[in-house]
Amino acid sequence: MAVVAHDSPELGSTRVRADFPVLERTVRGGKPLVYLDSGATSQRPVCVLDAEQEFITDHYAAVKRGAHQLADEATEYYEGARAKVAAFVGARRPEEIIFTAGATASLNLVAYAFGNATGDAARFAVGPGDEIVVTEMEHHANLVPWQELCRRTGATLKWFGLTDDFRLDLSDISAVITPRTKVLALTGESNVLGTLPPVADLTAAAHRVGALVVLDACQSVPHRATDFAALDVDFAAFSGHKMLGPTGVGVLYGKYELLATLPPFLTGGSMIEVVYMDHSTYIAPPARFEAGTPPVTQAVALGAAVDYLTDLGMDHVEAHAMELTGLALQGLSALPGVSILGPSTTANRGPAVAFLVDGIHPHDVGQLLDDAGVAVRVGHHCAWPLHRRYGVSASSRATFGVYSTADEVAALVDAVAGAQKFFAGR
Amino acid sequence: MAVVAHDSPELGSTRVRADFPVLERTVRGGKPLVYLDSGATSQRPVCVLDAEQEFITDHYAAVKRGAHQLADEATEYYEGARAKVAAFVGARRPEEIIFTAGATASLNLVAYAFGNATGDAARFAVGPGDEIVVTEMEHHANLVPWQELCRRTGATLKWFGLTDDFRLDLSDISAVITPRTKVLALTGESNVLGTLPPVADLTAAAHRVGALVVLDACQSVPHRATDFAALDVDFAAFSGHKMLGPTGVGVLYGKYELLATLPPFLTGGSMIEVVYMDHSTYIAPPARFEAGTPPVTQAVALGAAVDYLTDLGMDHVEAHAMELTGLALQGLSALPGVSILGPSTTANRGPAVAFLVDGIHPHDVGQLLDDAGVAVRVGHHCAWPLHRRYGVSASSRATFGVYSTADEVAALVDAVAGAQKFFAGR
Amino acid sequence: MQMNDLYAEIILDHSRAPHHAGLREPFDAQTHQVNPTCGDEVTLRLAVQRGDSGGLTVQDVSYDALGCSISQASVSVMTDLVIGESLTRAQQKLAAFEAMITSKGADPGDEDLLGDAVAFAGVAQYPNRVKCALLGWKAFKLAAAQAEVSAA
Amino acid sequence: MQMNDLYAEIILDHSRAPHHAGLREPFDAQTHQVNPTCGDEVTLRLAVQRGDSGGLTVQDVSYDALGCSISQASVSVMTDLVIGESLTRAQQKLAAFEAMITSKGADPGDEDLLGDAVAFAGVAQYPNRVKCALLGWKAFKLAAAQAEVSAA
Ligand SMILES: Cc1ncc(COP(=O)(O)O)c(C=O)c1O
Ligand SMILES: Cc1ncc(COP(=O)(O)O)c(C=O)c1O
Repeated sequence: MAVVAHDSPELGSTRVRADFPVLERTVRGGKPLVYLDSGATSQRPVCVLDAEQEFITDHYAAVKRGAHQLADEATEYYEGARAKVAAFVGARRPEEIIFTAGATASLNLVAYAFGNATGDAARFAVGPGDEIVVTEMEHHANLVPWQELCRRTGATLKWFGLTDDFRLDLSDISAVITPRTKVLALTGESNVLGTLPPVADLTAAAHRVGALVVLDACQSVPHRATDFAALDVDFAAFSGHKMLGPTGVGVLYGKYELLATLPPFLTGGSMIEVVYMDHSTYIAPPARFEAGTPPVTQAVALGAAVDYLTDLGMDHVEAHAMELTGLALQGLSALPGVSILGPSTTANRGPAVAFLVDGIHPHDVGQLLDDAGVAVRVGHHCAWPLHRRYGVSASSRATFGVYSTADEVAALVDAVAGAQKFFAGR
Repeated sequence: MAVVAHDSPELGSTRVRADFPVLERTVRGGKPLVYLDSGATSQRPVCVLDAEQEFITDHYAAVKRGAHQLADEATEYYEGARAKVAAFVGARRPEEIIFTAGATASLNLVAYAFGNATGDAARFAVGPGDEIVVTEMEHHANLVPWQELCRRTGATLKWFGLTDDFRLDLSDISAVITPRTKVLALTGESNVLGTLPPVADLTAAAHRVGALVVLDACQSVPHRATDFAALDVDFAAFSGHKMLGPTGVGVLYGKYELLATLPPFLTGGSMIEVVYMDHSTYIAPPARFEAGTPPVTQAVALGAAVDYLTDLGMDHVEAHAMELTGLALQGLSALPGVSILGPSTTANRGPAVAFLVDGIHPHDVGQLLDDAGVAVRVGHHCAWPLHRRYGVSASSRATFGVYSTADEVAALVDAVAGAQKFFAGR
Repeated sequence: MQMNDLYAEIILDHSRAPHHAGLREPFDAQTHQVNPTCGDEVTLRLAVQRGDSGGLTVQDVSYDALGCSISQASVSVMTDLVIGESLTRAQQKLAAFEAMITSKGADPGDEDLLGDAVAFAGVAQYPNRVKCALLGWKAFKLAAAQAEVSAA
Repeated sequence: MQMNDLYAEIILDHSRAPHHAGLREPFDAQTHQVNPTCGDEVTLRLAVQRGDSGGLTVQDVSYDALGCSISQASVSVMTDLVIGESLTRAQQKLAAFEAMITSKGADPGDEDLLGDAVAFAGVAQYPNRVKCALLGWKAFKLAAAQAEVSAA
């Protein structure tokens, strides 16, 4: 688990910000950049860039395959990164961590591997009569792969709806999770509402009916201490680029005893046991799920990002994010005509602050914010059904990183007020 | 196409080598590193590292989604990289280039997408009675995905065997490629033998029976000017990390008119048109095939690698690789007890030099070479059926990069002779 | 550039009181376009008429649009420009608009051809708004192609 | 380290003239192991006997192995060490060998327990050779487990 470094620099401080050179940039004619889009992708600290670069210029080679010193060294770095990530998210052993191309790839891996299940792996198979349960607040990455799995197999997709106060609607839980449920796929934290579903309770409920639980942990791992083993989820997915690491790498966590019988998804080199022209057999996890040349340097850089976060202390990281969230919720709610798309207090919620401005389309809000140097995201944030549920097609969203500051939240609130004034005055 | 820079530095020169800091390393107690494993993965020049780093520290944000300046800039870099790669391999338009996690991911994309084909996309569908043709010299990445597609769909896998002189056995071509053939998947260049199959002829033969052609271009793109449109293949796959670019990024090339109706493979964000809880529709290529956050910084770095190769001049790159190949073939064949696994002259062949040493297992050869500082690969090189065909379970393989030198080839030959002496003398 | 230029008065006027809004009958072609990133949508109907010279004329364009001010204003301005024109001339205007909008600022737009629509020239500076400005025009482009095919 | 240490005389001797090679009958368990990276393979048979004290004893280990000198020598040395021993003691040796080989050099190996097999200590310095040295031992480990289950 995350070790709290008691002399760690204050989050959002000049010292921390100095680690992220892009924050010194100006945009739109000299305005200081106010980067409030870390929930889409975070910036990378210099130490992560340096770790990757040092690896490349000193130790890089093909992993797992070579018979030379450089290959041994590269493999050691790569497996070292696996161990770091395993410790960071509470895996019981490094082999429970599979490096993928990203969270989307991780979730597709699970869905396709279930679709490939036969014989020994029959417990993962789904078909007509079986049900897969998701929620109405899922990111498309944890919805569409399950729609497609249902299309391919004849299984039925069901979902938990949302309440007017932006929570999961669990009123009919026993009608949703039933003995037919084979899979419960849900987010650990809505990337729009910020809402935290009761993952442990739902996991227990799913396990009671023998279903497997797949957690989309993309939004939670970057800013909250994580212990997948304690949570008891069966699989979990997250991305490097949202947690101060690089693009091109993600993780699938899986309980080893499940991974041990899960069929492969991508096939090719380094995941085979024996290959004949007409058939092949496959080796044990994690290698079985890492076909081809893995994202080696990106995994090493992700290991460095995990070190950086651990040094900051994950409880500091969370506290900082929630402090900024509180300020943003307060500041934005105080503006007449602005409403929060999500819980309006920090209770049981994470740091994604989506909002609507009466009479101004989110894209126009975003444009005015951008003109003030404030970078937010606008649109449906890959959660279209969620937006439809609340009768809107889009929202604006501010999200925070370890480098974000209270002043930046104030700049956001000012810029929203400025946008209102701009459109009202013309 | 590649522009020849007439004042480009000589390949393998000190000036070129200075671009690759790892080459200054020593291994095994002070021996200079002789890196002859570029066919597994190449080293990255400083300018590629710098391009990626500059992008990250100045312009990084989520692509395609943001409403702010940084996002616009990042998108421009990302799409700029696509255009560079498109020009480098002779695509008719940038939209024929899909960024993936690597060649293995690209080949799996095609195989799974074919498996997903129904309705409008029926021309891609395969099933019982249909045949998929591969070759006995395929890398596992272009064999196992097709075995799995056959397993899932009931299609039949057929293949071209190999001749005793290390060429494709085309003697019964009309029995292999028949009106039942739906797909011909073949390598552009064997990563073991070096053999170049007659891709254009086989492509024409496959097209005559209405089959689609999938080219594994992993080994050819890094060291030969490429024009997929002229070659007329339908799809082609290659990896960034073998062509001076980063791990974590690969490419699938596809003719646009085919991509336009090919069903998606990975699903999630950024590839959808509209998402409802119970179904979704998908947008046009290339985005349809780039679900989730793509390998943005890696694509940008790959663009820089393409620039670097183009500056060197792809015909220089090829000539250099073939010169070293000639020297290696000569030097190794001249050693009693050493035989080449592949054509023994440079005619109609690329630069992978696999060899066998009488009485010494390749792994032991590799060990002694490593001890001399010479890094080669040993094993089946992800081409197990090929090795079985020639009655061996493994071989040693030397491969060359733009930074490799004739002196390094000489060091290889000396080290092999040294290994023979070592084992003979004990 | 200034926000006052991007959101020129003419654009805000159109977005607040769009011309020819609503879906009307009769129509010869109907299309639906979405902007997958931001969820904006437009449903557009086109009614054409065979003129004396044998060519098609745009009789009416009606639409239902959901989106930002740029996309709303853009479809509204477009209806002013194409209704009553020959389909050929309408398509010329379409091409000129698209060229201007995707020129990254190099093409200020031909005012003779595009009239009020040159006010959108500023959008070219904002790559992520280009698709907003083109949403309705794309819907028209497809509808025109449909109408031509059915009339042929 | 020197190649002369890695390829100690005892290792080269065993690899050139492996002890107990070939597949023999009768046997109580048979296993097959491959090293997926380099294609090395071993098929191993184990014959056990119920001793007076009631425990199992390794009566014979026979094998067919394809691989590098390290893997060949390692299975050969192993047969010397385990044939005639109680299964329990054989398994102790197995564990000691595995510990030595995966110790990255920290564990020189217990010569009393491992005899000639301590010559493999040098392999621990070469991560990519560890699996070569363990191939035959893994096959034995699985065979022993099978024999125990069937004898139970
Ligand atoms: C909740 C959630 N799930 C999944 C994803 C997909 O992650 P990626 O795009 O890195 O694959 C994201 C990020 O976009 C997310 O926020
Ligand atoms: C011919 C060939 N095909 C496919 C691959 C797989 O490429 P990657 O491992 O980058 O996915 C390789 C490289 O290992 C190769 O040499």
